[in-house]
Amino acid sequence: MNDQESPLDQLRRTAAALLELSPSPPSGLRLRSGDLSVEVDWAEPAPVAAVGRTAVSATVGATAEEPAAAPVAVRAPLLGTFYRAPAPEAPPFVALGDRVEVGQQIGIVESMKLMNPVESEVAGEVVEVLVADATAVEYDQALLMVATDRAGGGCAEVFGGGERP
Amino acid sequence: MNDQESPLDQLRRTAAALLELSPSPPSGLRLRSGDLSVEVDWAEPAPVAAVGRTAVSATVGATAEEPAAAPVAVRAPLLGTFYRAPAPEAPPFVALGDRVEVGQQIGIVESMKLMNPVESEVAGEVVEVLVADATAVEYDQALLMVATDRAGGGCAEVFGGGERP
Amino acid sequence: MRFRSVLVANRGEIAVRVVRACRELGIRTIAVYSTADRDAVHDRLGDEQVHIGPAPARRSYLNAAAVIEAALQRGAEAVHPGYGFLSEDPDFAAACAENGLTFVGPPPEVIGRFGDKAAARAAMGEAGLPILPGTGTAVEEAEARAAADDIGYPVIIKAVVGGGGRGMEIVTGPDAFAAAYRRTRETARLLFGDDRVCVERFLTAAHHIEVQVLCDDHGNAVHLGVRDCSAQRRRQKLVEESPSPVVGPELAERIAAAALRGARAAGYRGAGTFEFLLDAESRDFYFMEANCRIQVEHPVTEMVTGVDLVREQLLIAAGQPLSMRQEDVRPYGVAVECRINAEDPDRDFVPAPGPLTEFVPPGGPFVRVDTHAYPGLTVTPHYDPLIAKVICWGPDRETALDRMDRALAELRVAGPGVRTTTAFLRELIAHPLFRKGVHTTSLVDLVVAERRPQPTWSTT
Amino acid sequence: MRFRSVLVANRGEIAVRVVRACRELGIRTIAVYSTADRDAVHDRLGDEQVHIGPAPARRSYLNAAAVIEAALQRGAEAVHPGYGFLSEDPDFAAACAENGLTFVGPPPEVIGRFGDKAAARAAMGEAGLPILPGTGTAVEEAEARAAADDIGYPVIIKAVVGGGGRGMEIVTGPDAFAAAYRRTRETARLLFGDDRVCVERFLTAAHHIEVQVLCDDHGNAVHLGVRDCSAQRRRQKLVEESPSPVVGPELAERIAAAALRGARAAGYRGAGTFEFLLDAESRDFYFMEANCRIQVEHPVTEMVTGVDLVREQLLIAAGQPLSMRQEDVRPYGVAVECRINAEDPDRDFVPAPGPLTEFVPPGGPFVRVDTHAYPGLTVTPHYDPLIAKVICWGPDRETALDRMDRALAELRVAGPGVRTTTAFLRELIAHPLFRKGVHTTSLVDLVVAERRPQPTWSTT
Repeated sequence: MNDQESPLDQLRRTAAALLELSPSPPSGLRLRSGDLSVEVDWAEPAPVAAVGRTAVSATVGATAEEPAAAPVAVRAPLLGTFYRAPAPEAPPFVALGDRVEVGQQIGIVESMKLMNPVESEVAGEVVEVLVADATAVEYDQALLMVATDRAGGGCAEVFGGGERP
Repeated sequence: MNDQESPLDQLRRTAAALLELSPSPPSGLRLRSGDLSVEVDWAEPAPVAAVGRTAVSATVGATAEEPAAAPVAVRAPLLGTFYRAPAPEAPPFVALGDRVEVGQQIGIVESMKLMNPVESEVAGEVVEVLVADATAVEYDQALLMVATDRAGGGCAEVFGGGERP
Repeated sequence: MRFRSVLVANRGEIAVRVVRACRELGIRTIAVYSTADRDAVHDRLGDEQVHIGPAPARRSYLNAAAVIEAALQRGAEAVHPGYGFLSEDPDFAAACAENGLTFVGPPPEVIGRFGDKAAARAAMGEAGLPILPGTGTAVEEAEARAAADDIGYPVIIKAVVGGGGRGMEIVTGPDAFAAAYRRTRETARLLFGDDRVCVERFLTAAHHIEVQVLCDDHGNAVHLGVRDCSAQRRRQKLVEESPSPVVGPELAERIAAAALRGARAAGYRGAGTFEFLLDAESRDFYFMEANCRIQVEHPVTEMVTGVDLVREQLLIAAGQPLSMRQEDVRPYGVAVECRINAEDPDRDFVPAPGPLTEFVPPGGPFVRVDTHAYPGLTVTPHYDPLIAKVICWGPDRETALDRMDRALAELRVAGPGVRTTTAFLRELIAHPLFRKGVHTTSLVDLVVAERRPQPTWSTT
Repeated sequence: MRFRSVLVANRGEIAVRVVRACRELGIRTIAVYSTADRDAVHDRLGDEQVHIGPAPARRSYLNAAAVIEAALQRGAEAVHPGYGFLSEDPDFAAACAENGLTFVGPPPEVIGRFGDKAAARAAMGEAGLPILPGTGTAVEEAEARAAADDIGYPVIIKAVVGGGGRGMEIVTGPDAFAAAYRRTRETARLLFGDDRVCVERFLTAAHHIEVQVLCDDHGNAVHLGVRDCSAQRRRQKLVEESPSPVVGPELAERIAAAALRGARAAGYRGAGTFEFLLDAESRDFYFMEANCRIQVEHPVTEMVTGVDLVREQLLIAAGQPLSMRQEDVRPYGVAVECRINAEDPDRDFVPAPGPLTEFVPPGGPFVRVDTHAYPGLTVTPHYDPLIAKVICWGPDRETALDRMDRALAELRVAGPGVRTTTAFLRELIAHPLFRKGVHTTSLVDLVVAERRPQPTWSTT
């Protein structure tokens, strides 16, 4: 063994070795460094736990292997009715495949008869439109997905965005 | 065993060995290094069951290294008052350091004015006397500890003795 | 005078119930447990715990010697037997007395007298209680046949020492009598090692009505109204309520008066229940048996009367007079109890115990939950499958039932292999016959038959 | 007529309470939640859930526009505001009406009238309710001084727009008046941007007595007896009970009659509470304020009367007449409520929220628990620290308190960083003054002072 090897490297090397112990792909993977520690899960774990764990490992995986950014959601700034276009007949603010810039209006949320513009907080390409025109939306509901230029967006999405305390 | 080997490598090697104990692929695997420790889960375990399994694998690990048997408890067959000697003045049935055989009487439990002999289920040396003469004991309470000749005893102790369902 | 310490010779929800009453009276409690319950022992079951034996009840909870030895060892002054197990064993009650322990229940001879169902009915008949026309005691075929003829069919032939719905057969006409008589004796011999049988009238449509009584050592005896336990499956009660939806105040008074007459005649002491069958057609009622213990369904009576029955048991056993006179008992509203069992209604109510990964009881206004369960408890297969009782009160029956449906919907019980009767109970209390309150003891079989099996992964 | 759907504009235990009442009435419920509560949303809070805003209350639970938009979006017919948040905001009540939603509470103008404490007292004084001698409205120094002299010391100087115990000062004699007057105005200006102050008599020893009233749209008004909320810390109630141990039936009747007179004069509708101070020496009582909402402590009234107050609120708002007349209200026994807060009594009641790794509520006879908590819930620091209410009933006060002590001992709440007031409450209700029932509003400070801080790793 090489003494120069960092704790994290040891952990990663060990984990890699452990993965070979089972044919099936892992469902969870935890390394630690305080006192070392490696954890691997295969098959389906408890539903609740699964969500959290998969999400995290996903992030680790993402940043480590492929630096390409996960799409980011543009979310409703308030509860109300979402409109994709400035007027019934008008073309939508943005369509699938369009490029959006930070601060660009992508829609309107009407609440108590007030029209509130919805602006993108990221720049990139619209890869998915999640809400149809004139649909009721909740606060923080994802309206459309943008493949951002910056990897940073990936984390925001993984952690669900919004103002989760 | 190679002293240079890192704790983590030892753990991994042990885990690999443990995995051979079961044909089915593992569902979970935890190593640690503070005080060592290996945990393997197979299939989807019920949360409760998991604990039990861990305990077992831990012991398996233990017995693997040092085959010396853990002392076994001789337990009260019923609730009542425990007497170490046949009569107030008489010497105790067995004393610390004595050797006991399977079926040998080691004491009496009095219940509802009936005297019930307590016999050892194992053979070996009395290494600890846990209950003083004329003491109230519960069902299944450990009375004294015997260092058995057979390692088998270890398991009985691991599983807590008694008639745990 | 109050006891300083009481040993609770039981387990599960009723042990918790007794401990609660003791704590509210400042009484120290000693719990006993078997190896099967070792991991389930917690301080709701007692201030001290004693391991009295292995899982099989006969070597632990039914082991009179171990229970009494434990009581003596821990310095208990009294023993509360709960229900089931040793609660109606006259020898145990006597052994407690011989060892200087107060048995919280009737005198041994009273327990013994009511233990022999046939003798009990005869005695209550003499005391003036209405009893079903029948031979009362064992009869040979010819005599039995004659009895059946003048009782009038249908009749039921049953083992004198029988119980729990086994060793009995209903005969609808003379032609079927002889064969049924011989079958029943044979069954009785196999089941109970005693082939004596008796014959009595069989009621095709009946309501199960019972009266809660309290009697002290000072000649006071009061009743706390009637309970209706007609929702039964194989004589196991599933839903109980007080008062009865089919018994008006006047009839309730007459049934209660009969129960008190019987209690006085028998020299009863403590809390007891007198069970009657009410003929759905003729509205005649007949004494069936008396239970010399606290009942599983006692909370419905507590919720309509405000009387703590277990507290009264403890005070009565300590020699105190009743805390109320008959005129102080003023039932208000309607209370309903549902028994949550770890059973699978979709597989003929087979026991479905296991570890509880989730247990969240219902709560809020006029809802009571009696349970020993908590998240992490493993429900053992060794004993009765009752894991919780949900009791709801309302000013009227409809409100109480709406509340019960809400409460059952709130209850969360889940764990690997665990099923409960919750969903079935919601269907049962929603059934038109039950809602109307006109159901008889045959309702549950009807609902079971009507029911389409459905997978229930959890009761939520 | 009943509502088909109700939006519950609140969170926590009171949201659960309202949903329970709705479900028992067959009403569909819509819950609203903030981002802080996103992980705590479950179906006990509503059949549907709507995310209305971020953690800060002003942008979610206090955001009238979002709440109304949510109600319209989900087709709610009515909005139940619970307590706190928007429950006493006349503009919100008006906005509901403008948007075709029924606000479950009094008319906006009534809420507005009682919102101005000084104006409310003047109005109630005119209606014939006794009020504390005082200037009522704002006064300049000279006039205030003169008023103080003929009211007689001690007097209290307080901000007209103040509340929550801030912006007020007690003056024990003439010499201290001038300085105190100026200090209070200055404080009021800083705290409320309004430096108007008034002067009134200060009661050195008083009991907090309040009356629960129900009024419908058909001219019916009943009271459901009095509650005693004298166990307060900094005007936050910790323990409430009904009836009051210091108020006999005759006095209770007089206070209740005063409350009803006030309710009628104000054109009140729905469930309301009229608060009075009872002078511990003179036994005179004075109207303090009226709360136009359901109160945290409403369950004690429910347990002694059998009336479901939230149900009545919903029926009244739907235009139905009261389900009872005054003579139908027959309180029985004594009920006590303890508020379990996630606070650390050993560190001056600093909030101690966090994830609940363990939550096991008490249960059994005559115990009620209202809570939104369950194992796994994370108690958020964003809102009020109330995690559960434990309510116990008994035929008499001693039994109710013995039961409460038993219930609090059963309650299990644990989690990293989590502390609760449970242990403190047990000490409080065990205090001789409380047990005797002679405690005044100063009891809690006394107990806090007497108390030796002790580490409480969990409340068990």
